[in-house]
Amino acid sequence: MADANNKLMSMRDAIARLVADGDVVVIEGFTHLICFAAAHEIIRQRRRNLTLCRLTPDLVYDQLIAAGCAKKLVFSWAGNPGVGSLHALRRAVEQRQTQPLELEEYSHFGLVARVSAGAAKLPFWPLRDYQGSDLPAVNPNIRSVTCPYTHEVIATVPALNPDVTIVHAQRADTSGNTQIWGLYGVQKEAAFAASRVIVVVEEIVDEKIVRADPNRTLIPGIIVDAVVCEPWGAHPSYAQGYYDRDNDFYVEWEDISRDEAALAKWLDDFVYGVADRAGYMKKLGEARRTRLTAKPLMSPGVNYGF
Amino acid sequence: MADANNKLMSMRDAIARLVADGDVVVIEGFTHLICFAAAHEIIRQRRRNLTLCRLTPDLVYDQLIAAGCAKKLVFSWAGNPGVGSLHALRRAVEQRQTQPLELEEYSHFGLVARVSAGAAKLPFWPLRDYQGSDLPAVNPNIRSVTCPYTHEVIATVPALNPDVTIVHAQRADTSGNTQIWGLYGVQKEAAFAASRVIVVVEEIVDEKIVRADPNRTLIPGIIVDAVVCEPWGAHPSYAQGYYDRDNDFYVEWEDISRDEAALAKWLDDFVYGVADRAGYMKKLGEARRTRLTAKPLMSPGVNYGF
Amino acid sequence: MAVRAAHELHDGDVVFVGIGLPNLACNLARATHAPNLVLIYESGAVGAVPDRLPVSIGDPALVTGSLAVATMADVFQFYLQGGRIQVGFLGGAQIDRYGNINSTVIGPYDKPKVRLPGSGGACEIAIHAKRVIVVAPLTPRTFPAAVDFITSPGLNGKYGTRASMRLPGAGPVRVVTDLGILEPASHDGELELVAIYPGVDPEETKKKAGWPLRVAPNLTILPPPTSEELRLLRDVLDPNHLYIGKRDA
Amino acid sequence: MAVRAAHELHDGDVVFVGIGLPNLACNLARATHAPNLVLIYESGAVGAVPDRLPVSIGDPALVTGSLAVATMADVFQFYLQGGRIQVGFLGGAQIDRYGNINSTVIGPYDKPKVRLPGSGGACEIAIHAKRVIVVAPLTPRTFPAAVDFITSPGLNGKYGTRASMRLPGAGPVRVVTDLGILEPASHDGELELVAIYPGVDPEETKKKAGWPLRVAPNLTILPPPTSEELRLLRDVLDPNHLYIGKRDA
Repeated sequence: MADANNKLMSMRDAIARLVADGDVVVIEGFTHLICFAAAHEIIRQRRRNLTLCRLTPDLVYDQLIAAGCAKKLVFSWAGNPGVGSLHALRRAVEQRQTQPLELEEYSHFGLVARVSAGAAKLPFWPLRDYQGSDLPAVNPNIRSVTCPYTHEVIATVPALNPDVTIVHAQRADTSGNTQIWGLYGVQKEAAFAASRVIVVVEEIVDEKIVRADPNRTLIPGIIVDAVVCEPWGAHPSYAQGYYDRDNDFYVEWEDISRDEAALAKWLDDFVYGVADRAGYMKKLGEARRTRLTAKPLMSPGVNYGF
Repeated sequence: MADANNKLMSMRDAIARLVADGDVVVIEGFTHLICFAAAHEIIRQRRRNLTLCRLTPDLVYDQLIAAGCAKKLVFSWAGNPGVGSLHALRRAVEQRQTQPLELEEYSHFGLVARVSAGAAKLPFWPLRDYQGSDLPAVNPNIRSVTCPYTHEVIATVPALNPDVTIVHAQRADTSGNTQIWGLYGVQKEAAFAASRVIVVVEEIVDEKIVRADPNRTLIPGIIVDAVVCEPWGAHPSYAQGYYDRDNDFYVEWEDISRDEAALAKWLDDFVYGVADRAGYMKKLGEARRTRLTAKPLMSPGVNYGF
Repeated sequence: MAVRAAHELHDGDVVFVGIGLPNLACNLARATHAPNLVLIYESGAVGAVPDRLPVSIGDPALVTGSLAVATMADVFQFYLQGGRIQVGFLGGAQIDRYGNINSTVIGPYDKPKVRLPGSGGACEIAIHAKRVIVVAPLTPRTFPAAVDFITSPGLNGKYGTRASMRLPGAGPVRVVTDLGILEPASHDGELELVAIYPGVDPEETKKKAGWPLRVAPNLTILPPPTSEELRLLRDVLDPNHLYIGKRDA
Repeated sequence: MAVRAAHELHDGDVVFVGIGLPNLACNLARATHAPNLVLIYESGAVGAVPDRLPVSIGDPALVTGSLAVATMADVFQFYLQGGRIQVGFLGGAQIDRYGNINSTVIGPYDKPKVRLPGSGGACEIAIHAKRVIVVAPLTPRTFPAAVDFITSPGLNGKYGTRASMRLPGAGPVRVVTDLGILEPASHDGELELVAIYPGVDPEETKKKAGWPLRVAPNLTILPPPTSEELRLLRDVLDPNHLYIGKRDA
């Protein structure tokens, strides 16, 4: 990047500069910190033929699939957590359209191992998994090595090195030093595995805040290309300490996504119909915002003195 | 353990119950949080034929070697950090006594990989390392696998699963839920890799303190067998937020360890000659204690609310 | 089912918990006979004490006040593969006579009639957890003789036995249904009816599986849930009856 | 040497730092031409800004006020093996004509005359860092034609060239000594004298290596340290002259 100390840009610019048609894209966050704001901007900018990778496609990829951005999906659990199905995804798979969605399927452990290998720049990762399962039979990328010590056969998965990883976080400085608390998911591994990294945060903080508690930093600025400040950017997922998960919306999605027309209208209203995240939040309404805003529950500090 | 909620015991009991002659022992901590208190109790209880594993043997293993506790050393950098040599270790290697010390040598990355494999209960760990080095020629445990995807030859090291790992930390509750800040080293991996885990802390805290900031917990109580409260237990290394590294002692060790008689006298005075850590600290004197006590520099808290 | 599932848990067990009924069963067990149960969610929350019934396995209520938060790499490598998990709960769309579980597709994989969510952590939980407890309603549709796709290995099947595959965990040692409990026979691992709820007819129950369901000679009648258990479930743990109907309790 | 080493660093470089002179060189570079240097210590401190000269690479002063603390598994796997480190500093007891470094033993490995500390992170730094800068005094003892043990690979040797071994980093591209600077020749990777300090005699210098040291045709005379550089080193960065004598500056 031009200035190592200021990578701040708008979501529009970040997506325009760093996400291209045909890219392998990871928007991670396991239930926590899923960057819907970035997905919506990708939809607005009409990116196409993306290979979307995530443990849990969740609503965020169901929306990208419905909007026609996806060519392929790499995943390990494709449901609506606590609710049921992802209907756009199911339609794409069950009633194979003109251009069907390609699937590459793992278990959670397998996909976690793939991003770990990618982050470590190893070509594969070993794991004790898949014995007795049909998964290897439908995924030729699940292979094995023989241990040079015990001669056991150990399963392997190939490294996943996305063109771009988008990570949502609570806060970062303008250099991209990013701090996360609450659930980590595979955000760190996904960021280190990528060629380009976009960090989207609830708050930009002074470098002093980061340096006051370095153990909270999950992603160092040296691997970050763009920093976007997008409050509520993870809604309807959540950001610990900022806002709660919007479980009602996850339930509403069942009906919205079940009906193609309703889904198209939702995209028109909440994605195409708004200019940016601020517009989305305005449309969402003050009441929901108020209901979801996190209550304060501060942790005590620790002593870094010596 | 008898009571999952109270694993508290004295260092004497912890070593007596959990460290046996001939054990493979890991006392980790990279410069930070090295548990000298446990090593001194092992010396007092005259354990023998131990296989000692550590990235940096440091003074802690130089003392165990001098006291005749060690049969074998597994390591990656055997110096006195910032000072020079570990003379007890050098004597054992250079002027092969009646019972010479066996050495198994890696690089830091290699040994980090060994404990990572141990923690993951994998028989080996792959790493891109050792090409062009003589290390594999002197260590038959450094081997390789062929990547099932790229067919590259990747180096491997075998899992290290110690009988017992001793971890020093800032604080834990009585169930062994252990919180560390500052340098992590390989404390987490070494603990998960072990059959038995002893956690030694500066402070026992109420479970509420742990639960108030769960992201600080590095080692969960479910893998811990004993919790020992031993303030200043890491001296002359340090505990971030509690006391500084005693660099003067590391320098003094150069002369003490160079002379076998002086080293024997030091062991008599500071290890055999005291009953426990309290005795050691008393002998060390108030002045040094005061000089090393950490100044307060508290980090701000974060919001765990939702 | 929640009550029966709760009874399968021992005090001090480290449990890999899913959402819904398993979560409810764990909380019931903690509130009754197993106060030292340690709940671990694949999302990384360790020792969670949720102050509300979590709707997703990543609910913030699982993090706040927990003992530790682990990266998912640590959860799967150090906790699960590391052999630190005693109990795993699994459900599924199909469970066959040997406890193999399908949560991937109904119909052929390439042209599925129904595309299910897939494995998530189920495959590795079935392999590594010391004991697996399966919870599912006993119907011919849910318990066919053979599953369309093996997502998670059971006790026996086309790939061999757990012993021949050297799987670290014992697999599905208990299947808790709405009519009774199935257990694998020691000699061949086939699930058989070992216990029924009061008032359930064993002959009727035999017809609910897609294979000739064997009934254990020592078939036991399970005691009904205590009033205290029912009170906890209905008034305290699931006041909005999100997961329990009358029968389910 | 500290000043010369500092000149080898570019602004924005991510540097894997050792203790002593390299650390001093990094701080000098940060104070002069490379304010955006990011210092990473193998101990896990990232973006450290030590307010005192650290005596060990795990000094608490490296943690307090740093940008991040990483586990050592992450440091070696994600940062170093991950290709995120531009510059690595190495020293050694012996450096051969191809930049192979020995920090393991003097004499045979099994019966060493001197047992040195060993690799530490040196072997992997030599393999993965994009550029390696070696700092050592130029004497026949330190620069023999061949080393007793190859701890860290240089540019060429019995195992092949870096290209034939497909090593990710460029290896020791610069060797900073007390008399001048050595650089590997592009055709065979042999270290040759490319620059000397003012007042140093190249003919004398040639005798300081254990092999016939080639002198580059375009041998340059290095400018003396600026008074500002000397002031920073002596008064600010190393006030107690722990690492610099007069000559070393």
